[in-house]
Amino acid sequence: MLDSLALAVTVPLLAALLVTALPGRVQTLGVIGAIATALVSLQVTVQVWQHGSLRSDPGGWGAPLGLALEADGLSAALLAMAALVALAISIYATGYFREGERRLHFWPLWFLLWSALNALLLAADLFNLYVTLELLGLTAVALGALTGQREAVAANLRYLLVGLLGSMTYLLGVVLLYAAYGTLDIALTGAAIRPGPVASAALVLMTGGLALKAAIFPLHFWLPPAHANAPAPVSAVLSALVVKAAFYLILRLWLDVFGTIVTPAAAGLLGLLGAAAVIWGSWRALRAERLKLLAAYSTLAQIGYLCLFFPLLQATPEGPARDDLLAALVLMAISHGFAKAGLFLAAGLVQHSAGHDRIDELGGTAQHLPAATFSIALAGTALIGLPPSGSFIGKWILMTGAIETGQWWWILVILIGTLLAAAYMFRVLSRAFNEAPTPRRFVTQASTEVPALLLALTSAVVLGLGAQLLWRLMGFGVVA
Amino acid sequence: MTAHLLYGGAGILLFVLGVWSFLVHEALLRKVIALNVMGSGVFHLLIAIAERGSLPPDPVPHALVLTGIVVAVSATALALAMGRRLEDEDDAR
Amino acid sequence: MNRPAKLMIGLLLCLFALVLLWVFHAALMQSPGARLADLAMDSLPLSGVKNPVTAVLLSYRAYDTLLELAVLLAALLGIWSLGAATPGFQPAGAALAAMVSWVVPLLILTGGYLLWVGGYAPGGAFQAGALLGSAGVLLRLAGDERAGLPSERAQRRLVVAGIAVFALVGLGTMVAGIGFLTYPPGWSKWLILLIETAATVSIGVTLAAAYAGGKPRSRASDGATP
Amino acid sequence: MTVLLLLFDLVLVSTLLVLAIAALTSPEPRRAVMFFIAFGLWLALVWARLGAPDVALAEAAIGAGLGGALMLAAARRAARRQREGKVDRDGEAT
Repeated sequence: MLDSLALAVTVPLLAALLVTALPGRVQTLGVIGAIATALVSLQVTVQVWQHGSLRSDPGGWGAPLGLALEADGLSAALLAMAALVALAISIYATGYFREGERRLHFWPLWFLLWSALNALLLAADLFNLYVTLELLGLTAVALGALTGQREAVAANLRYLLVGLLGSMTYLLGVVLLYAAYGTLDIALTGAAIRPGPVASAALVLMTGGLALKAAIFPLHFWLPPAHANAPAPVSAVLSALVVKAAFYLILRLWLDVFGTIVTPAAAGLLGLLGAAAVIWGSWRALRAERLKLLAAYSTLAQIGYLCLFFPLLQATPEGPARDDLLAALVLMAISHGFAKAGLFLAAGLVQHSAGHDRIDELGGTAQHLPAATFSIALAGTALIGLPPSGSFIGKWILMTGAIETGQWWWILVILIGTLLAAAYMFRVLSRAFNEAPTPRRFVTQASTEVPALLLALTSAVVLGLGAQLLWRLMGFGVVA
Repeated sequence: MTAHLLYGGAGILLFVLGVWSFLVHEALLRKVIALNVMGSGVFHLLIAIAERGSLPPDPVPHALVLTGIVVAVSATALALAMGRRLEDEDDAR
Repeated sequence: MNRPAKLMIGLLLCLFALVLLWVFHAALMQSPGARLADLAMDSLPLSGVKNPVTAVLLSYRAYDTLLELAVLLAALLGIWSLGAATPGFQPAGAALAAMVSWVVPLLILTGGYLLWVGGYAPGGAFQAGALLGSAGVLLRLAGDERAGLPSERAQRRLVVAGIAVFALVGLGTMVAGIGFLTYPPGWSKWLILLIETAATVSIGVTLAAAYAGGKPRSRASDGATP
Repeated sequence: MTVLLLLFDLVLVSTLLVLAIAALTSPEPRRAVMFFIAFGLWLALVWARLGAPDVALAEAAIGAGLGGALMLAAARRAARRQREGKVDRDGEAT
């Protein structure tokens, strides 16, 4: 009897131990470990697809005394996204960190981060979530500082301190809940919770702490320098997965712990912050001088879109309409994950080839790096939300929901954000194509260019066409 | 009841004092101390709620605090090492 | 930061503290008392140890502890990735050296005692590991650049040993069909002791290496480094 | 008797808070760390009083002991840099 949930956490953990203990074979072990981890993660998704939610009790005690691992449609979808994105990043990293010291440092931390990510997505216990958050935070910071440049270390040190402030605040919320309800299990706490000062304070503390980690406006100040200065594969994982994990946690808590006590005002506030993030992030992306900085600001905007779903979810009663909204949220999060990972990997190729990533001087990139330019264009399709990308469907359902709940003002925000996104993506592409593209070879270094291309292609085409599978995975009726 | 409020209240005050110091001081070491005091506040709150009610006290919060202490010292070590790296670079210039 | 801003932050935080105190008071009022405590005590005979805190750490919530060891490892790997350790302090004078040569074995012995006693009295892997770690700190203060630790190659193996044993025990019980980290009855005491022993060594080495503050420099006596 | 015990608790807690404030407000790095270590040890004492000897032991060894040792090394460097005029009193590069 194999427990696929526990395997999804322990396999990357063991891979981390192996690459730490045997630094001589780090590259080979890294590829094997990445494939094994992706397989066990996808195994969880397949089982959720077949049987619905899964739950396992490490230690066999069961809640409330023991702690549990749980996978439902939401976590299974994100787990699959993380597996595919992380596998692509791993293959890219074999080409990116080809030799030298940094390779020895990258792989162990990378597998620990992957393990933390899977553990966070599967956790069903509020304190266990705190431990996974810290593991994720420390590994992300260490990986982000791997270039060793002063800006990178300084930016990631700030990220570390802000992250610790966030997780301590989260933990205080957990302690208040434990004081009042005597349990740490998510489902049991959600069943026991009653409206009152304790529940409200815990909601504010936990959401606030996680908002710092998810870089929700106006708590986003640390993100652009930390993400823009990390090595390309690390930027990709930070933007596509790590920030998303903190956001997932907010969503999980609002649905499963605080579902009964969230007020329209609280959801509206989160929506308002999301709207500000969409406009501010897109605007700064348009003004950014460097490609990686542009990508980092665009992440702020994308997190903003996800926040816009909260007021609509709150206002929509249980039923197919709410299911559609929830699935659309996940679809947008996944599309963005693939698109942003692809964009950062392609930006890394550009930076490597041109020696810089200043947007104004990208002339002729298309000529030298056709595959990277094509990846940027495809990722741009998903970031703008053009059909047939998954974010097109996501935004469409978001706007429908806004009309149906009478909150039409969010549509304005979405339109402005989309126009700005189109502007910043076309700005990059117009610079890249300003010389006649006469590519000699489409792909020059397969191990780095193909992963970027596949990620971008998934975000722009596959997710849009295969969106119905997501509804099926989450156990909802197929969208009309 | 009064004693629990006293001890728990001290935990909350430590947390808030830590937040205050974290926000107003710039130097890395002071921010690290502030974070550790914040953490100690939360841990102290856990110990205080473990003790109420029956004897012997609730072991679950005790174990959580033990875990928390190790996590806090790990983060402290990493933050200070990063700070030292920055100082070394400043000195080399 | 200017004065008015600091004052503003102070005032807001005072308000924050008052609200939190009120909330905590409310939490105490509505609480029916610690419910998990009784459950934890009732299950104690099944856990294989007599110290309830050890039971929580290594049986009820063992998975938490596994991830916590990973956090410690992540911090050390992060520190190593930042560069080589700084040179140690000047070699200690005769008096300090004599004291250190007495205290270090004492710390290691006490660590071993705490590890053993953790099954039924206050103590356990973390306290024991911390004592081993502080022995390393003392050695470094006395002038040993590498805090008494072996070569980098050996250090890498020692720091992963604790998690490796922990995770392999978990996988072993899973493959045996009882479930991840679920100890078979009768075996719990020894499996917990095995995990704790490996964890103690790893924690001690990790803490001492973290104090050394960087990747270990190689010495001529190490032979070839990996 | 209960009043006396409450008074005892009050003294324990107020000493704890005073030590914390001293650690947080003293501008000299080494002194701040010294106060922090004292705070950690006192906290361990309070936890022993609250029936948590395991955690008290860990806090004294790990939180105050090793955490303090790490900070002390950082404080020694900070003090040296202050002396050499590389940074001002707030630790900002000059």
